[in-house]
Amino acid sequence: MTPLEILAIGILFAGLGFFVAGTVGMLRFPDVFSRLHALTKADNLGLALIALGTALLTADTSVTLKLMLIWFFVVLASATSGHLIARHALRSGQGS
Amino acid sequence: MSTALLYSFGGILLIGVALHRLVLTTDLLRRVVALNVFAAGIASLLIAAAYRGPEAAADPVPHAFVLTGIVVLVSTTAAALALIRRLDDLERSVDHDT
Amino acid sequence: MLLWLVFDLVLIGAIVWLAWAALAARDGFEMIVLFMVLGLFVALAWVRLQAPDVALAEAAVGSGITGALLLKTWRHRRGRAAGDAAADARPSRALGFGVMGLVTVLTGMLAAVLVLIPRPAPSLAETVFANLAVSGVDNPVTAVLLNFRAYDTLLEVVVLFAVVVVVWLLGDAEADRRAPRLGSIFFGFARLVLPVMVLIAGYLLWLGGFAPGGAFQAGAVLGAVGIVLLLGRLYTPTAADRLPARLVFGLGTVGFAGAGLATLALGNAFLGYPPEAAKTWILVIEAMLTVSIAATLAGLFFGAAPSGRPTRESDR
Amino acid sequence: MIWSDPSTMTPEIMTWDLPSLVVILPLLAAVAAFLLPSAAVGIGLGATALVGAASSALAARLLASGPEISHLGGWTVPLGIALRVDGFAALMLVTTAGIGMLVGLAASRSFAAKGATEAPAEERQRLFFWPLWLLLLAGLNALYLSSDVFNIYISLEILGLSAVGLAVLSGKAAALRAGLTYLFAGLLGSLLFLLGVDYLYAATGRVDLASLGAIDEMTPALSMALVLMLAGLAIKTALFPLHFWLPAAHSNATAPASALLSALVVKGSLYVALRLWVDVFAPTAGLGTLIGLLGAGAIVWGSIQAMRVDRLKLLVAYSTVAQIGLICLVFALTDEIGGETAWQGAVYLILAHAAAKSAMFLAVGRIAEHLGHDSLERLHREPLRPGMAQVAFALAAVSLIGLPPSAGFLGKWLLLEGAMRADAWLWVGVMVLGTMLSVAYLMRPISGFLRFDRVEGPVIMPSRLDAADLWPLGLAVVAIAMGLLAATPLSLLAVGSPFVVPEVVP
Repeated sequence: MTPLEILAIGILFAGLGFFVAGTVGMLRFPDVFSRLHALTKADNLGLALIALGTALLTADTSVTLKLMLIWFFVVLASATSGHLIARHALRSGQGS
Repeated sequence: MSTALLYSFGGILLIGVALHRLVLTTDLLRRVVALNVFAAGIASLLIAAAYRGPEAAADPVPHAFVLTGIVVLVSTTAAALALIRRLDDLERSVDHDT
Repeated sequence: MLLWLVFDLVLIGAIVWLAWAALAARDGFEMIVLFMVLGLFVALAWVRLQAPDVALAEAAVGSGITGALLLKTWRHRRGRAAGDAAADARPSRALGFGVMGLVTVLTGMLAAVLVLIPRPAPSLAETVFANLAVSGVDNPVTAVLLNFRAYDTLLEVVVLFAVVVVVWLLGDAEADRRAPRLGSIFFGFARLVLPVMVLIAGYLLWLGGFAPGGAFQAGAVLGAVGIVLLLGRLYTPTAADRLPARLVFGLGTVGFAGAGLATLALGNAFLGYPPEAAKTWILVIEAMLTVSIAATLAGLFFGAAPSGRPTRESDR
Repeated sequence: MIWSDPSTMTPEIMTWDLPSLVVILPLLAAVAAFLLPSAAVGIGLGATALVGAASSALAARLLASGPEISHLGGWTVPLGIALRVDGFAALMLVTTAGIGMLVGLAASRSFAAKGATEAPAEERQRLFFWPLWLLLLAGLNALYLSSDVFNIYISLEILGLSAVGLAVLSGKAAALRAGLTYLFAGLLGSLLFLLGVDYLYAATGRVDLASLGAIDEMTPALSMALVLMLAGLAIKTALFPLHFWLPAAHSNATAPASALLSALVVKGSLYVALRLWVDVFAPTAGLGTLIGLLGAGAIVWGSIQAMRVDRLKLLVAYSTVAQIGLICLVFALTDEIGGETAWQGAVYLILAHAAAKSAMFLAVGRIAEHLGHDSLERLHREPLRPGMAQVAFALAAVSLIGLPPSAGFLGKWLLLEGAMRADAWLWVGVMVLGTMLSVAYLMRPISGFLRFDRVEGPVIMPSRLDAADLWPLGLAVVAIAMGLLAATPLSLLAVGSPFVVPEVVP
């Protein structure tokens, strides 16, 4: 295994850690807002790390570009849907 | 056991779960979802039948069948849901009248 | 190999569990969300089984658009406990066990018969690959859908048209005006994402000639664009849109059937494209289908013949 | 064989691809009728007439030169899809277009534009009937010509969706509720059929009927596929005890829609079942007996329900359940000695029932229009007697009961003869019982028509002959006349009959 591969696998595991943290947060936190907080933040970072690790493993420019695009749009979508869920929860008084 | 057979069994289990709920539920929306799960099971069986190992290219004919089936199913689902909504409006207006 | 087996078992287990959980969920919203997740997992399984074309369609249509339609209906019926298990008549214990027994016998028989099929079973795959070179496209699934079995696809487009007729017969555009507004952040998101989605749809259509993709996937993505437009009130159909809408809904059927009549006029069999120009014929038909499918899916989400005059109010 | 090539010696129409045209024409017309609502009536009637003409030309061509196969896209089976026309298919094409024409003429009057006084619901019926009927016609024609199980599945879906649209045309809550049950039943039926297709393809790698028919050995997978497909079709055909959706769906629709649903839609799936049973799969005796027993159950149950209900429309709907059961007796007889005769009888019963039942539903619609209700209890108390509609009902009843010289008589006679040749006295008994039961329930409304002793005040007969009564009357006359003019249909049915050694036509 090359040092690059070891680095990539390390990054992948770090990303996995953030996903686990986000999931635990969603299951354990008490209300909609803090659950959203856990999910959107941790998962976005987790996805970034996994995309980075995969990009290092493939070492292909076009794949790396696609991965970056995927990450960008997921972040955009999760920010918007997070906002919509929070707004709905706030208005309908289901926040807590 | 081959991968195709494994996924076929998964499809059959989906069919079983869907039929079980379909018969027992009286809720219209849940019936629609159960029929959709049933269809997903059938489609999984076809996709599994098309799989011919990691090296060989899969059989494209069942893939085309499933693509067609997906579009047909979303159409029928849309019709069922439109009926449910219309029926709901009518029942609501009857509730208001009385 | 053991790793793959573990992966397969976990994935199949997750799919079956999700199906059970969705159908046994206590409230309707939970049921729909779990069903949508199930669709994504099923799509993942199909990627694993080397069916990326179908997986794409399942994720976009089976999970996405069906989910949107279900959520719309759930919202419409809210307050009437739609989909809630509480609204369900509780079956008696005997009935529950009886049905469970019958279903077990049926699935057992289905599985047993499947095991008895001798393998490798015959298939049409070799015939398809042998004729791929003269079909005009390199993606075998597209070749089956638009050339070898194009008549099936024509009838499938007719199904979409038929359902639009039924939905327009039933729908009530007024009821839809009660839908919630989604606010400025969603508006900004839509403005950023919609052009990209249109681009992706075009890319998928072009890709379908030689790689996973095609008219149905592109149509589904484009249909999602329409749903986002409708949801964000970026576009509100009015009575004036009825005729254009009818035209676009009919475009798929008329275009496809018209192509068939044109081939007859050329002296070929029905839908028998001239071999040297097959690629062009297929691409033109696919382009018409994409637009028609997209409009139909968005129209089904709207759920009625549009009525009323254009409104000037905006919620930006 | 250049001398038998019809294109060298016949007019131009003999070279046209008529099988494709009878599917495409109604499709294009359906879109046109949806696009131009103001011209929908003309488009609908014109397209139906054209399809009828094309079907008749096709039938004439068949009588002259035998069954036809057109390979779509120029691809031969098993890779491509072929449309196959034999006598059975051509007979169904002609009957469907003919009945559709008469029902369409009736509908063009009952859904006529009423100008400013028109309610929104009436406007909807007027606008949407035509695209739905044309889609139904396209679906049925596609089904008749299909020789590919997956293609049958999609055709069934077109049929099912347009049928649901027709069933809910009135927009009333009862019709919508019945329509939703119908949609669920139909969807479950087509999914079961698709599951059968799954097993067929997994086991044989084929979906075209020609390849499937060439397989002699019934493996477990093939048996499973056959059972699943027949179960799905049984739901769609409303074979007892899977008929639960039919009475409500057929009795709550508007009269022209009920006529089409009962005369044509249930026959579509029955046609497929019969074709799979006779053409494709090797005889499976036990399964045939089971279907026959279900048919016997349908006769008894449907008749008893028809004797109990208090609405005329519901009685006619339950009679459909019983009649479907009668036709399904053929499944128990096809592999016996008199198989071909019984099969001819069943086909003739399908045609006879289509004509008689559409006449009956239209007549009931006219009666209900006159009286303002369709309650059986009050029929003989009404001073108003819509004469011609009652005559149409009675004539249709003659064919349904099977009195000579009606088409129903001929069908029943052939079916009986087939059963007697096979010494299948059980089925003979069931048929006799069914005939007696049908007399019993059909006499309920007819005796109501004829009794005047409970009428308070003078009896009023409509003096003028209303043109709207002509269409049910015409259909009823067809249901009788097809018994007298049976030579052509029967010789058409013999073209490409599955019971003789098939002749290959290039």
